[in-house]
Amino acid sequence: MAEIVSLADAVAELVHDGDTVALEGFTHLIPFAAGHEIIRQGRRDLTLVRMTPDLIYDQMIGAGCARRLVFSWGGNPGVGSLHRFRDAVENGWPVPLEIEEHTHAGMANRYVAGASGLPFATVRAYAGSDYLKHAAPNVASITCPFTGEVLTAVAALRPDVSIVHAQQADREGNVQLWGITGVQREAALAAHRALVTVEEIVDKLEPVPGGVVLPTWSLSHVALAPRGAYPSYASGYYSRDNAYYVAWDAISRDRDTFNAWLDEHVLDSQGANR
Amino acid sequence: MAEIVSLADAVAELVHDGDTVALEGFTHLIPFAAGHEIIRQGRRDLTLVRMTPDLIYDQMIGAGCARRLVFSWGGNPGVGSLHRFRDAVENGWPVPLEIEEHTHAGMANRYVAGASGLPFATVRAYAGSDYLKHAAPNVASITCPFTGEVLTAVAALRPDVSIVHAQQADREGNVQLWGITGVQREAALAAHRALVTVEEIVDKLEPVPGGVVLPTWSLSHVALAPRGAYPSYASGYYSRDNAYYVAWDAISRDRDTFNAWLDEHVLDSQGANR
Amino acid sequence: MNDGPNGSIADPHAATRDEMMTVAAARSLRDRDTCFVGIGLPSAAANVARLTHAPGIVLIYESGTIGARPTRLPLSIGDEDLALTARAVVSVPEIFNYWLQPHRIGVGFLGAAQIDRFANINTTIIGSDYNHPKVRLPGAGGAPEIAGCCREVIVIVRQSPRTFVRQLDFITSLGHGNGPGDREAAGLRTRGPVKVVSDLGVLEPDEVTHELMLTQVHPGVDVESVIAATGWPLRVSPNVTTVDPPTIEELQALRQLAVGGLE
Amino acid sequence: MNDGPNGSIADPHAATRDEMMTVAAARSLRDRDTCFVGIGLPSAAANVARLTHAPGIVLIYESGTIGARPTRLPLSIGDEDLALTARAVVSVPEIFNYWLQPHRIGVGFLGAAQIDRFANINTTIIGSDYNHPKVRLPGAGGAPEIAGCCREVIVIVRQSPRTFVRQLDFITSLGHGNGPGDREAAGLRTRGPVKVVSDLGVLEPDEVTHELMLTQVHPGVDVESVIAATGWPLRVSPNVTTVDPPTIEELQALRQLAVGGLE
Repeated sequence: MAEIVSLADAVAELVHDGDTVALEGFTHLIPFAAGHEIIRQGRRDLTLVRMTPDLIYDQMIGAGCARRLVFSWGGNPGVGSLHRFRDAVENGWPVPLEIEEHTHAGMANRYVAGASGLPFATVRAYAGSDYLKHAAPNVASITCPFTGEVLTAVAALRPDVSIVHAQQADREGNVQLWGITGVQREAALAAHRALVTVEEIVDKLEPVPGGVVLPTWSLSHVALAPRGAYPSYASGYYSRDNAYYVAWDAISRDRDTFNAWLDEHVLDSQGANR
Repeated sequence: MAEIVSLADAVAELVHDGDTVALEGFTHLIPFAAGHEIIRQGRRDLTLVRMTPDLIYDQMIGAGCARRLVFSWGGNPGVGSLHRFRDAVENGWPVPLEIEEHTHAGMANRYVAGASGLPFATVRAYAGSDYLKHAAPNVASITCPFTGEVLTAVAALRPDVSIVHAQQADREGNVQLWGITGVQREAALAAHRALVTVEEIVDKLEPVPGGVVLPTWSLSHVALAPRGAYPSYASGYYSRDNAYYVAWDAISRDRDTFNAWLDEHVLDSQGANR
Repeated sequence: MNDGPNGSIADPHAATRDEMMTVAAARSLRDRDTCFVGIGLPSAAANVARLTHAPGIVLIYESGTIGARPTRLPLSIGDEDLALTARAVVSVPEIFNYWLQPHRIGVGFLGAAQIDRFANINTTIIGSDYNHPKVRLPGAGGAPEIAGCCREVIVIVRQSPRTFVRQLDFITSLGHGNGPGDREAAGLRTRGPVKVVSDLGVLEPDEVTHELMLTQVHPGVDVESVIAATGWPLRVSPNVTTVDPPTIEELQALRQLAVGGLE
Repeated sequence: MNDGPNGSIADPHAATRDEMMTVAAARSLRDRDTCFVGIGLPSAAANVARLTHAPGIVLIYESGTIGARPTRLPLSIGDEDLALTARAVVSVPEIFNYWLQPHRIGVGFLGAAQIDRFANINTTIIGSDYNHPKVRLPGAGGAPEIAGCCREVIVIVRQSPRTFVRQLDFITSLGHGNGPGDREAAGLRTRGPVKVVSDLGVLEPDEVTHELMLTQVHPGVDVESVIAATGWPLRVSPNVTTVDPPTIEELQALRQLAVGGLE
C-alpha cells in the first residue's frame, strides 16, 4: 500500500545520496516538482536515469545532485542544447558528470527487463553503432537458441527509486495517468521504490481512454503536487509552457544566471513546505 | 490498409489448407463466427494455435480441420473437458491430432516475440516442469550475458493467419477492442496475415477506457460479423451464454450428437452467405 | 469424496466437506495479501476470504484483471464481472511479465488433478504415456509460473488415493521437487507450497525434508481416514489439531457467491 | 548555409533554401506510406507531405503516437497535439518493440549533425575524444533503430563541410557502413538510406558502391557549390537534374505548420 505523504517527506524517505534515481515522463507529465524537491534537500552523488533528460535534469545536474547520467537523448526539444548538462560533461561544473548512453529502444527495454524481473532484454538495436562499445558493459550480444541469429542484449535497469507524475490518485493510493504515458509504468515497476506525484487526489478513479493504472500496492508513496509537471504538461490539467523551454536556453547558458534562477525559483520556493 | 470484406471472402482468401492459424480471445471476444466459417469452407490440416482452446477449437477439431494443436490450457472453463479434443488426442477421431503444449506465460511470450520481430523471448517459466522436455524444440535454456543466470527461452510464434474479434471498426478498417483484451494485439501483430471480425462498423472510433486500437495498415482484412463472438461475450454488446457452455458438454460427448449439431448449427447455417 | 452431501443439507449452517475445504483455504489468506487466483476451487476460497476477514485482499486473475471484486463466482477466469469490478485490466502478456514474473505477488492459489508428497502438481494427463494418455486434462494454464513466481503457494484439492498419488503421471507445476534444493536448482527463488488444503484437512511441508505432513483435520474427520485417502505413507504431525468449523458468516459468503456460478 | 534569406523574402512564394529542402524531402514520401518521424526537420517535411500530396500517410513518433495529424509543428515529439490527433497512443516500449522493430514501418525520416559519404549519421558528439567532446550533442534517441528497422531511410540535413564530413566523430546510426555488405554484417535486413535531402540538392547511394552521389540540385544551386559544401570528393551523377521549385500549395502548407512551432 502506498501511503499518501507530503512530497518533502516522500523525497526525504525514499531518495538517498548515492542512489540510482529515475524520473520519467516523455515530454508529458515530467516530474519537475519532485526534481526540485530533490535539489532543495541537497541530494548528492545520484546516478540519474532518464531516456530524455531535458530541463529537469539540466536543473538537477546544474545544482550538483548528479555524479552520473544514464540516458538516450539529452536536449531541450525543439530549442537546442542543455547547457548545464554540457557544462558538466565538457567542463566538470559544478561537479564532473559521468555518462552512460544508450538508444531509446535500448533504454526502454532495460526498463522492461527490470519491470519483468528479468536480468536482460533482447532487442534489434545498436546495430553498427559506436554505442555498442560505449554502452558496454550494459550491452552485449546474444544468440537465439532456436535460429542461431545474433541479437543485442541490454541489461535490466533496476533504479533504487523511480519517480513519475500522474494526473490522479484515489485515497488508497491507486494511481491513474493518461495521454502519452511513455515508459512510466515500466520505470515505476522496475524500481525498488516508486514515488508518484499527482495533480489531484480524488474519491474514485474513473477509467479514462488511454488510462494506465498503477495499483497502490505496487508503489511506495504517493504525494500531492498540483502543477507538479510544470513547465511540461499534464493532459486534462494544463498545457506545456513552451515559452519556459525557450527562455531556459538563455537562463542556463551562464552559470551565474543559472544560480540566480535556482535560488529564486527552487531553493527559496515554498515548494519546500508543501 | 485492411479492406473490409465478407467473412466468407476473408476466410477464403486468407486461410489455406495446412496453414498455421491462431484464433485468439481470452474468454471474451472469441472469434466463433470465423471458426465456423473455416469449418464451412472445409479447411484441413491446419495447425491451430490458441492459449485457451475451448469450444471453438473443440468444434473445429471435431469437424476435422486440424492436424496439430499448439496451446496452453484446453478445457471448457468451469464445466469440464473438451470431448472432441480428447477424442482426437485419445482416439484419433475424426483425424489424429498432434499436440504441442506450453504454459500460458510461454505462449503469451511466444506471441510477444512474434509481434516484436524477434526469434525468441526470455521468461522465468516452465521451471522444473515436464513441459521443458515436452515443449521442445520450442523451449530452450538461455544464459544472461550480464549475470550468468540461466533462464528459459521460448521460440517466437508467427502464425500464417491470426484471427481476432473486436467490437468496432471504422470504414477505413481501423479496429478497436476493449474489456479483457488478452493476447489479441500480440497475436494479430505476430501473424503474416491478420483478420479481424467486428460487431459493428462505425463512422468514427471513439476512444474508450481500456481500448486497444489496431491500425488498418497493420491488418489484412476486416469482416463484419455481428454476434461473431457468441456464445462468448462482447463487452458492451452481449453477455456470455453460460448455458451454451454447459450444454456443450452433453452435445460434444457423443460423435453422432456432435455431427448432428455441426450439420444443423454450422454447415447448414446462413453464416456461409453472410 | 465428490459424492458428499452437497445440496442435501438439513441444517443450512452445517458445512459440506467441499465447503469446509474452501473455508479453510480462505482462512489461509491474509487481509491485504496479493493473490494470483488459479481457475476452479481457488477462486471460491479467495473470494470467501475477500468477503469475510480479508476485505483488502487483491485478487489477480490470469485474464489480466487486477483487484477484481466479483459478486458471483466466475464460470471462467475471463468473465466480464471480473473486468468490470477490477482496479485495472491489463493484457495477458503484461499480467505474466510485469506482475507475476517479478515475484510481485504474494500468494499463488492453485488447484490440482494429482499432487504428490512434495506438493508437485499434475494438471496435464492421467496415464503413463504422454502421447496416449488415459485421460487428457486441460494442461498448464498459468499454473507453472504461479507455482514458480508467487512468493508462496497454497494448493486446494479434494483428497483421495487418486489425487494424492505416490508418483505423478506428469509434473505440470513444481512444488518442492524431491526435497530441499530442488526449487533452487530449477532456477526458482520463491518458497513454493506452504500449505495444501483438502476436504479432509490441512497438510504442510516439513521444514527440513519439505515432505507434506498432516497438521490439521477438519471437524469430524479422523487421522486414519486421511491416511487412507493418501496414496503414499502419510506423515502425521505429533500435534494434529482440528480446524474450527465454518462460521455462519463464512458459509453465507460462500453460498451467496456460488449462486449462479460453478464451484 | 544557415544564413540564407530566411524571413526576408519579398515574394511570399519564393522559397528559402530550408523551405526548398523541406519540400523536396516531403515529395519523397508517398501517400499511404508509414513513416517513423525523427525529431526536428523530418517532422516538418513529413507533415508537409501529409498536407499536400500524401493525405493518407501514417506518421509515427517515438512518443508512441501512431497516425498523428498535428495542426502545427510540434516543438517536441511528445506534444499533446500529437496525442490528441493520433489514431492510437501506445507506450514507448511498445512503439519500439511492436511497431518499429519488426520492420512494420516503411520509411524512417532522420536528421543528422554529421553525415558521411555512406550516409552514416552522427548525433552524439563533435570532437575526437568521446569523454571530452568539443561539443556534446543530444545523442541517439530512436535514430539507430529507425535507421536499422524501417524498411528504408530518408535523411534531411543542411549541407556544409561541417556536416558532410569525411570521417564521422561518432557513428550514432548506421547508414551503409563502408559499403555493400556492412548492414547485413551488423545484423540488419533493411535497405538503409535511399536518399539524402539537403538544402542544396538530393544525394542517392550508388547502386553498386552505396556511396552517396549527387543526383539533383535545387533551383539556383550549381553542382560546384554542392561539391564545395561537401567534406569529401563528392561523386556527381552524369544526369543531375534540377528539383522543381515548391508549389504555392507546398509553401503554404509549410508556412502554416510553422506558425507557433519550431522547425
